[in-house]
Amino acid sequence: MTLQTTLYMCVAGLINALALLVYAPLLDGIGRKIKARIQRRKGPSVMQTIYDLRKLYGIRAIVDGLAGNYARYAPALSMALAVMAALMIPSFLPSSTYCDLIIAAYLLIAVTVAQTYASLSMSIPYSVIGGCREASIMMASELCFAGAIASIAAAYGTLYVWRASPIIRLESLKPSMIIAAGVLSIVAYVESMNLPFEISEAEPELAGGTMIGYGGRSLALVMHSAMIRKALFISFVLDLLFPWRALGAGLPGIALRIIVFTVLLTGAYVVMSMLNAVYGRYTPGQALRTLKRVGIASIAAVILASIGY
Amino acid sequence: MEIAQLITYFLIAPVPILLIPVLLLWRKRVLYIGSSLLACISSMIILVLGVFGILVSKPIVYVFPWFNIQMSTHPYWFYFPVILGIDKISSYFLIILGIVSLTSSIYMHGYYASLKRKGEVTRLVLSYPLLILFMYLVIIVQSLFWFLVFWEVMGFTTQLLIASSMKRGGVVSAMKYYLLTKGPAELMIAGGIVSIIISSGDASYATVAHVLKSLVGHNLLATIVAPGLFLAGLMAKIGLIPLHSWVPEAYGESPTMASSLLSGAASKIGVYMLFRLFMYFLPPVFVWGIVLSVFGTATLIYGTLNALRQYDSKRLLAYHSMGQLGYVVLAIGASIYLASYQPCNALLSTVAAAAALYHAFNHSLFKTLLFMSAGAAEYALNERSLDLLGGLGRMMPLTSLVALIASFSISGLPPFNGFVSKWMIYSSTMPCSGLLPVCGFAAMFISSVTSASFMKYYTSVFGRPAFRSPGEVREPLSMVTAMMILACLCVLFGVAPFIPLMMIGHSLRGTWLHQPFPQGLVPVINGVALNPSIIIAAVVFPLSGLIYDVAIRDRTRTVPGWFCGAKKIVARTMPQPRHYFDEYESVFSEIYVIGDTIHSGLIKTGHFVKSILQRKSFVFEAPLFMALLASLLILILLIIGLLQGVLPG
Amino acid sequence: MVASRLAFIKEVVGKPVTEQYPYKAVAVPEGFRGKPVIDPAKCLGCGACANACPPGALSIHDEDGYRVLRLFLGRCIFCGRCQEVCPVGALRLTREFELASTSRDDLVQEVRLVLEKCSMCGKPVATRREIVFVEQMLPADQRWLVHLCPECRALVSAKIIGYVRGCNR
Amino acid sequence: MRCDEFISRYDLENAVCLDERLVLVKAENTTEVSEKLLSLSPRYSTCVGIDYRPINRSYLVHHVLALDKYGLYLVLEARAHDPDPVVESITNLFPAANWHEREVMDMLGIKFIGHPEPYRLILPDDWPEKVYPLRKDYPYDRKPVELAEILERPTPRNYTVSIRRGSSVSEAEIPLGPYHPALHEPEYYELVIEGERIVEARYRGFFVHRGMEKLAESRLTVNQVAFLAERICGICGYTHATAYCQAVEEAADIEVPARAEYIRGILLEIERLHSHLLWFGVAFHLLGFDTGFMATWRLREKIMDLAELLTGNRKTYGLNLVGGVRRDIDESKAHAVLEALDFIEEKFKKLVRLVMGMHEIIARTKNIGILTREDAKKLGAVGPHARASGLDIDVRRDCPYAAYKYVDVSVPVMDGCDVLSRILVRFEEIIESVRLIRVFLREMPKGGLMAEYDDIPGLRIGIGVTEAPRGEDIHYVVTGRENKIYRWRPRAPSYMNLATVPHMLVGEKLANAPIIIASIDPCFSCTDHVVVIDRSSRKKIPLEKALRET
Repeated sequence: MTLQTTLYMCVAGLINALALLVYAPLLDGIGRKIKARIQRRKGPSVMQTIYDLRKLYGIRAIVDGLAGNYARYAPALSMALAVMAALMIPSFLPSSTYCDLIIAAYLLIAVTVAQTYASLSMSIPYSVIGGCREASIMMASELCFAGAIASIAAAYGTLYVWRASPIIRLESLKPSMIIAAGVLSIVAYVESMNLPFEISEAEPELAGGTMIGYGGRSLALVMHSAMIRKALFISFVLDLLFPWRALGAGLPGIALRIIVFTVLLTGAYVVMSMLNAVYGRYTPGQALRTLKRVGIASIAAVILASIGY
Repeated sequence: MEIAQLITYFLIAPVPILLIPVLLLWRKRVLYIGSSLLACISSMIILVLGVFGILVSKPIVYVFPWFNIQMSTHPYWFYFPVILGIDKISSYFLIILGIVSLTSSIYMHGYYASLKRKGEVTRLVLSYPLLILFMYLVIIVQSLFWFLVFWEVMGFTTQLLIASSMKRGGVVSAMKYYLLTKGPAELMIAGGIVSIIISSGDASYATVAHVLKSLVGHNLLATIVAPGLFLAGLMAKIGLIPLHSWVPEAYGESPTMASSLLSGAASKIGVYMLFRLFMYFLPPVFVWGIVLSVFGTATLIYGTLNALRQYDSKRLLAYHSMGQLGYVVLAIGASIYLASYQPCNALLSTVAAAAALYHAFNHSLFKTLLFMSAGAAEYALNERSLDLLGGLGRMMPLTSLVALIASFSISGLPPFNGFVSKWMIYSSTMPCSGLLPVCGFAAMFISSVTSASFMKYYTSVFGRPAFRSPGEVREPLSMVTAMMILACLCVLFGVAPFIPLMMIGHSLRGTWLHQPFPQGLVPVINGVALNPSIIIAAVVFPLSGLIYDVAIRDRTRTVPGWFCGAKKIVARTMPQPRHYFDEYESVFSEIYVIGDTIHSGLIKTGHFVKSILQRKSFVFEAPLFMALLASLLILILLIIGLLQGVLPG
Repeated sequence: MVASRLAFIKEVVGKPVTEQYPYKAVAVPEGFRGKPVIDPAKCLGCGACANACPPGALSIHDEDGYRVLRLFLGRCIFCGRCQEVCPVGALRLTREFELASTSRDDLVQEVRLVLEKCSMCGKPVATRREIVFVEQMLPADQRWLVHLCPECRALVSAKIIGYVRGCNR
Repeated sequence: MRCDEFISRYDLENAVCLDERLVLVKAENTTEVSEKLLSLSPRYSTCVGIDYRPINRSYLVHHVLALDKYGLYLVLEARAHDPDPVVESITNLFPAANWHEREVMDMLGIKFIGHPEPYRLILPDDWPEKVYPLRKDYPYDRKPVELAEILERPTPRNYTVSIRRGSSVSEAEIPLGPYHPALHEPEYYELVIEGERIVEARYRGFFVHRGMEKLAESRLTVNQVAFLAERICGICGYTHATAYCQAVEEAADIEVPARAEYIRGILLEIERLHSHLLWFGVAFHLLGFDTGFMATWRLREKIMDLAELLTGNRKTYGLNLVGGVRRDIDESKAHAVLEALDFIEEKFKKLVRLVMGMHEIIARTKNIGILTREDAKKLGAVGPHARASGLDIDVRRDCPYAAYKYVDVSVPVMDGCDVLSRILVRFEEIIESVRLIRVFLREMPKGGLMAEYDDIPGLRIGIGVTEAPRGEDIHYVVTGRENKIYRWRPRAPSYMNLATVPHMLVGEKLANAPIIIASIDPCFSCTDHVVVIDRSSRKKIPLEKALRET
């Protein structure tokens, strides 16, 4: 790998990270707007989430006084991890060509893990229960996620995202890859805290759940990193599903990619918030059971892929 | 004089550790300082020897000439000289042993204070140095026969160490260990060794390695029987299912240094022998690849999922060390599988082997560290149940910091060391066909379970508010130092993987892996190998530090938690760690069923142990078992002799 | 299943119903029970409303020659009983409901009516309006009685009766 | 059956008949009589303690029992004398009497011998001993003090209900309330959980005390109390007002004109529609299904507009006076109502059909929060809650009043005993009340709105019962002299239903707790209104001690 490519990777990664820092909250705002319109409300402006974050960043950090030391540091860590993931995972620009599935997956999970450690260290029962639910969901969705990744790796004999994508190739159609695509999109939906899977912050019983121990700037950091992670998860799935190389190389290709990617990402958010609006909330048991079914499908995908289908 | 020659004279250097028991004659302070000092020195020597073994090019071998039992000259009869020596692979494990024993010896000094029972210190001081010494000997011995002998003694001392706190639990688990790893397992190892010796005609590693390669394929004994028996025995030692049931008790009940030493070093000796057997003695045999991968996968699934259910800090860690060793064994199996199965990329088999060694090292580091942190918690609150621990984060900031690092490492979070080795395991198992992708998938899924279960461990020990204040708790300097060393190594091995990879690259020479460890695994920029974890570390640590510094540190306002306006005593409203993942366990109960059936079978063994225990103390049982062992050994010899007669070649 | 969700979206979706309330006025129907207002021109100060008012938002008392009817909207429950019982329709409920105010005094209405003094003893009898109102209900020859306070009225009428009986000493 | 027949059939000694549906039984030995009455399987309705000392130097305790299948109410009278009034407790015979008797203990200081848990129920823990706010010699505007010495006093263990099944090695208590997103009014549930499973549930209520009874008995006149009664509850206020007026009308034998009764009926049903739609919204919200919540409340808005059109106010209608109503419904209004009803019925049916097709909603309500028929009967559950547990009771049919005398009401009953059947019962009721409103509007006779009557006779007992949206709402009135009320005791339906909640919570998952609590459509302020004002700021500290002690 030459020096120019390295430089390009760094620059592209930085651009991606900066773009996501702003665009992820905006996407959240769009989602809120869509949901409001489905509920026949006018709803807040799409900038609302950004306003909220700006306000929260203005307030000094607040944290549960009885929590462990780690809880104070966690927001910073999760934010840093989110930014790292943004640098690694190709989103707007095809940044790092050697970002492999494992690293991407681990970085995406790491953000959640860093936050869950914190919410379990709080002295507030709601936060702890929320953390338990978060962890359980993570374990269950990781079953599906690992299955999808393993099947992709087995099917194309590589771990590099850019080599594996698009995982569904019309010239050589593999059933396992179709399952994997489905599983991936479901996991992305679940991991980005949508109903009916949004149980770790379930307002009726947990009164905010995992976030409850934080306020002000630390809350802003936690929320912001969660949004970035959500956007990244979706862009990771998009990277794998969409045939980016068909867009061609060079500047026009990149420009085209930026446009297409933005459209796809926003579209994904619109669809997700529409689904979000027409579902009730699962109990943890139901959510896990649903994910278990998906997990079985993903196991099937792995087995199919490993025997070459 | 050449350095290799020089070192041969130092092979005996760690022996002075045996002086430790003499210190019992002096006052307590002398004993405490002296013993840990001596242990440290000899651990240092072990470490140095290991490093030299890596560095020097020629293998260091030393044969005791005057120790040969000359027998008659019948073709099957042979002689066993004592051969001590250090080659690449053993030096790698010497380094592991050195680091673990060094840190736990430092830790020991602070830990003495929490040994209150009568005679506990004495028993510890008697058994601890012996264990270290014999582990050392088992590693450096180069003859299968003497390996068996030292192995026996090591097992015996291990058992003494486990039972050194004469608590009922400890003694029971010691008996269990005894029954499982001494009774059947030792017999199998003995059988394996004997059949190897018979088929190869010599006991020295060099010859064995040389001869077996030629035999495999057309000699049933050398291909199936010998490795099978050997493997079965080692499985018990490492704690693979179904021979695992001693692990949780032994690690859980024994004093902290014992458990850290056991899971940190003793289990690695099993791995060492496994590695030597399958990577040095035997050529890659497809069947063994499959067997090892399957057993490894089964163990990591079973161990980790059961760890999720535990609420006793040490037992949780014990189950996890089962799981992590499962990863190691899976990697070894994968390496054999890849080497012997054509469609796969042979380069990956090297990666897998490297991953095995790497993960073995990492596991020694963070598991020792975790056991030490659990020991520190026990030291502070004299409590092991996660339900009742808590709030140590405020009282023992350093301990909580290192425990956090260890938890992140074992969960495989980038950029810590666990991540790199796990990453290597996945990237060698996943992108190929057949069995391995399924194993890799299981491994990756399980690593998330690991992280969840360490969320539970860390937060319930160090995170939540304390239930009952332990008064003035200070973390002894020695303990902190020991843990700090390990934590630094965890970070170092994560951030700079090329250090261990360099060692591993050396150690893998002499195996049947032909191409050296590939730099190409990680992207190379202008010839510089660039591992992602370096980048991640370079971004995450400074960035998070910066954010913390700018946004949070000085400006944080701490407020009391919110309980819906019902002000409560915090301790009573906290959910209990033992119930954290109830939902998950009930939904995924199917996975548990298999393990539970195995376990219930092993419960019976436990009852048997109890019945023995109620009759006599385990020590008196030992000779009896030895006699039994010897007689069975002879029996097996006869059987195999007959077998040889029957078999071709 | 997906079909049902889509059907649901189709069912509920439509143009937003959010009302930009403070910026856009909200229409209330005829007969809405809003803020009560007292018409000082009509009020007699008879106190029937204060009598009927459940929360005691309407109170009545005399001070230096005046009768004061006081309505405190802070207590008012907008039941409209006052409107019902008022003999002259001086009290009626408007359709106004935006009563938020920064000063308590904005919620108070007061009517001060001149009190008629008893033509004999000079004690206050009732408000002048009330007296006028009663006068035109009475036959002409009795109207003068209205200007007396109850005690004097009793005294005078007793005297008259005694005089008629013709036994005055 | 008329009550004189009733008395003659079950020859009850010293029973008199106050009017055609109210029997008064003077009992020397309460338990004996009530044991005899058990054979009629009565439903315990309420218990009223009266300070009768100004009249005959004794206290009266009136247990009101409902005999649904006869359409009768039976008042069981027990006497107690100064200085320390004592009567027998009948809680062992009627478990539902538990709270009522404790309330009388708190408010009038009448001791109940043999009460299983004679703890303080309503008064705050810092209320001084031996101060009984509902006694006649206690001025209504006095506030108790002496907090200093009270804080010394060990606080009584006053969880209202505490159910525990199974045993748990390690327990964690999750406070649900006093201020919690799931509860829209200050109440306190303490859930002992293992992981997600609730193993024990404790309830503490009566935080929203407003001292209405005392106020009504001391300061207001008969017609003013009607407006106070309407303010007992923000949702079902009109039914309280109606019940009160009916009680007074019954006590004073006032004949309400038929048209007024029809108008009352229409408004009651409109109120029921409003209340049920509101509940549906809340239920959907608690199930995390906010779109359904919005959709339901859009329909509710229509009902609010109707109320505004008919009464001049969105919620507190303020239309009742003793003897009739204050406003008429003319043709144009009737027409508007009918139009709105068509719209609402059509939309709502479609909405519910769609929601019932959503698997997660069904999964979260089916077989959740089971209350068996036996428990429901034992604890005296009322209203849709009871009907969902298979108890076929509805005041509108069993003991008809207002316009229900003239039409027959169909009562939906389900025996799912779970949250789902509570939802379905309420759905059926919405459809039914739409039908009823149509019938009422069609058959409404011409005529006056107010009955002509002169002064209310003193010391007459009257009971007004209505079927509130949440169940039987009973107002007990003893009229006083010079146009006042001597004793007024309203009992809201939630008072009976709240006692059943902990029974439903135990063994469920934590995630289901909010919807289970909401499934009885609890109206806390309804329940809590009946007590003397206290300073809520003081309440926490002793509650703490109570919590720590248990």
